[in-house]
Amino acid sequence: MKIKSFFIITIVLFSVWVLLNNSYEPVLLIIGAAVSILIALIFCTKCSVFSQIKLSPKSLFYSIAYLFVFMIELIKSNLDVAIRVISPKLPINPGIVKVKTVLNTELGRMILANSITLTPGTLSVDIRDEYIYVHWINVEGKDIETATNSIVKKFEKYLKEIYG
Amino acid sequence: METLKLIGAIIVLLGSIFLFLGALGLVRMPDLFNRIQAGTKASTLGTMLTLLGIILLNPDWTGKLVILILFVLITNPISSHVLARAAHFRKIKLSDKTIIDQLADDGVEEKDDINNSKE
Amino acid sequence: MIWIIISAVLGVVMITMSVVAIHHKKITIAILSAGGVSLIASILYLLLAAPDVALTEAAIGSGLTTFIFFYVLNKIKKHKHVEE
Amino acid sequence: MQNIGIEQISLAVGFILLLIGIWGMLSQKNILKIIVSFTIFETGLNVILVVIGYIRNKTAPILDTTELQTNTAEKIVDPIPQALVLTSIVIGLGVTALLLVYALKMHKEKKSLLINDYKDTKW
Amino acid sequence: MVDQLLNISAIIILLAVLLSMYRFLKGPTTFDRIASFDTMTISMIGLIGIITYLTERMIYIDVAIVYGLLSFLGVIIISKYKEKSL
Amino acid sequence: MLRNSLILILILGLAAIMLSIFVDYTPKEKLGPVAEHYANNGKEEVGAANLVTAVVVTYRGLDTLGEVSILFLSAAIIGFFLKIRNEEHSKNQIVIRYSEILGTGAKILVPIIILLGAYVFINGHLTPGGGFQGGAIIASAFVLMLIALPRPALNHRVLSIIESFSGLSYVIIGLLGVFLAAGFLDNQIMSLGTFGTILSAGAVPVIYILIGLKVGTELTGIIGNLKEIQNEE
Repeated sequence: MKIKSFFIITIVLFSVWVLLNNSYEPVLLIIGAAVSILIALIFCTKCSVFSQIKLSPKSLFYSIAYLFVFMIELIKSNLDVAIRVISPKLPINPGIVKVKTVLNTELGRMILANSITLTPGTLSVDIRDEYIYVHWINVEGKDIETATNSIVKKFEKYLKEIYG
Repeated sequence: METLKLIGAIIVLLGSIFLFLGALGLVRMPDLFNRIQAGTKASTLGTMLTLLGIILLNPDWTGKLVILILFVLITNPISSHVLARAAHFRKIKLSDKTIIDQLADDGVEEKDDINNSKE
Repeated sequence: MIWIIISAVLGVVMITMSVVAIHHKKITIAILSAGGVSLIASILYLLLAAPDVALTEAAIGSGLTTFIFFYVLNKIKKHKHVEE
Repeated sequence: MQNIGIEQISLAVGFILLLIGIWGMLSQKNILKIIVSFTIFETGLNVILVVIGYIRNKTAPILDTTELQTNTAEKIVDPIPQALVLTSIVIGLGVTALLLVYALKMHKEKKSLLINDYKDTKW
Repeated sequence: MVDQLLNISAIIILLAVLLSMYRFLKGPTTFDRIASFDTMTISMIGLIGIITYLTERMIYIDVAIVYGLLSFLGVIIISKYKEKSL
Repeated sequence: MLRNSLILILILGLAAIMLSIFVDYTPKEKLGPVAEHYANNGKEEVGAANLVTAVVVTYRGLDTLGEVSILFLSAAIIGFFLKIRNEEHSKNQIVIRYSEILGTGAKILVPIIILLGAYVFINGHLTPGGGFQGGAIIASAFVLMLIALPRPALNHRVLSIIESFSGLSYVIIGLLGVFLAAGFLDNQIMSLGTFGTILSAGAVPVIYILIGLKVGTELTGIIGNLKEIQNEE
């Protein structure tokens, strides 16, 4: 498990290095590999965050699908905000509701919370055990099931496949 | 080539309009949480679109701009989450239109730092 | 022309923020505004063709100075709380 | 004044920041506010120093394109004030940190942040 | 044409900065000011991008990356201070 | 009231002086002689694409050594001020409201930020930035770690070992310049390499890496000391 985490973090750091330098000279690649391995050795001997990713073709497919769903939601959310801001009457109906999630890995929960923050009219305020508290700009239902169905479900089916 | 540049410039313009709408939302919304919502969403998409347009304008700079876009995409929601959490902890008044606040009903949970370390 | 407009707006924002930094009652806002003055100054350096200085001002002048301010302020506030 | 450029505007901004910083340092009573004014003073000073090295229509002294590597002196701004300002910012951080820790110590002794309460060395 | 569009975008971003500045001056609570500070700095990253294109120096993007990092950390640290858990 | 009006008079006087300077200000048309020498010969003499780096590390290298020692001195004085009563390390920890999202974000971001700092000081002779900026970015990564994670520990021994090692190496490289090249801190003790690639400019990248490590550990030490006193009493 540790070796997998170390491997993934080295790959991530190395790709960040290559993107930053924007060139493929062998000297640069060697220095980048050395620096990435050094940082991964010093700072990530204990971290388990990256070992939660499932490496399989299916999860890759789901990640790409998730990215598309997320982009569409992000653009919808911005149009929504734009309409609300421009309209003179400010049609808002805010409240803080509680939703339930079945994800139990740290990385998956963070990505879920970030996605909730960037989708139409919702902002994750707090996260406790399996509940996420969400500030909703236009509350449609006060009980947990309704809120969960309309806020979380659309992302969760993808994230469950990727992070378990 | 010229059409690509024109498309890039239009995307930059679109991004700047979203940034402007975000700032407008910041001014017009009635309470803090709605302001944070408007500010975060619009400024994230606005910055992403602006940088995307610059990638189209000059494809040589792709690497650093992609890093910057990913960075904004990760950090901006986190910072607004932390801000909203701190504001709720300090009991900032929600606007009068608010109909429900389940977090306040569940009470403040004082967590000690020892229990939470999963390592 | 565009450069003059950008630098003039940035200058106005900087001066307003520095006045806020000095005359606001809350010390938190004062420190935040001082950090903001530094951050905007770094864009001004960029316009003045000094990217090295801009990077230094963003990383050191705005970043670390603000962090040290907040750590010290937090310690002072806690001390006061114990006293009361 | 038809040839007004960003250097004049930046110089004016630098001078105004300098004056605001001096005003704050002299008129404020709270010691943390005095340190905040000090950082603003420093920012204004750095802006003025950078403006001194600026030459209109020339670019940053970093020769990363081949076009800049011939006839360099006609294409770049002055690098020396920039190097000095870099030094000044770093030392400013050290001085600010020292001032703050000193303020922390004083607060521990006197239980007050107001400068009027520190009367020991006044004569 | 491209340059004119970019100039207009830069001016719109400056208007956004001024609007956030209004909220910064007026905002009733400290948190409103922090939120407006956040929006202001994020908008400035877009401004740096436009400046980079107009001056055609790629190296300025480094400044934008560091800028984004520092504004994020500033917001985090002041929120944590207000939350009394620094 | 009298005091305020005196200050006002002082400010007005200074403003008058500055106004006269401002009116007389004429923008520069061309570089001064020293800067012109640096601009035309810097490429052959130093080999660094970033001329500001060339001035900071080589032409004005002694000033940089002084700057690093001032920073070291201030870090040491701060440590001395704060560490004086560290023996009776009382155990009433403050309650930290741990946020899971921020914690996970910090775990992802800290290595990337440290890599960014390393990039800034390794490429100091080609792109903007250098040792001081890279060190400050690394210190910011530690700030994020200290804020976000529940119980981080800084190992001050390792920090001081890295700091002393890099400071010592910096001075030794400077002295090598006296024996192998033209003078103290001369960078031609190694070959200059091809202009504009990462292995160019002789000893400049090495010096900047050492400065980066030293400044990073010093600033991290200051932040760590400030963090530790939060838990006392």
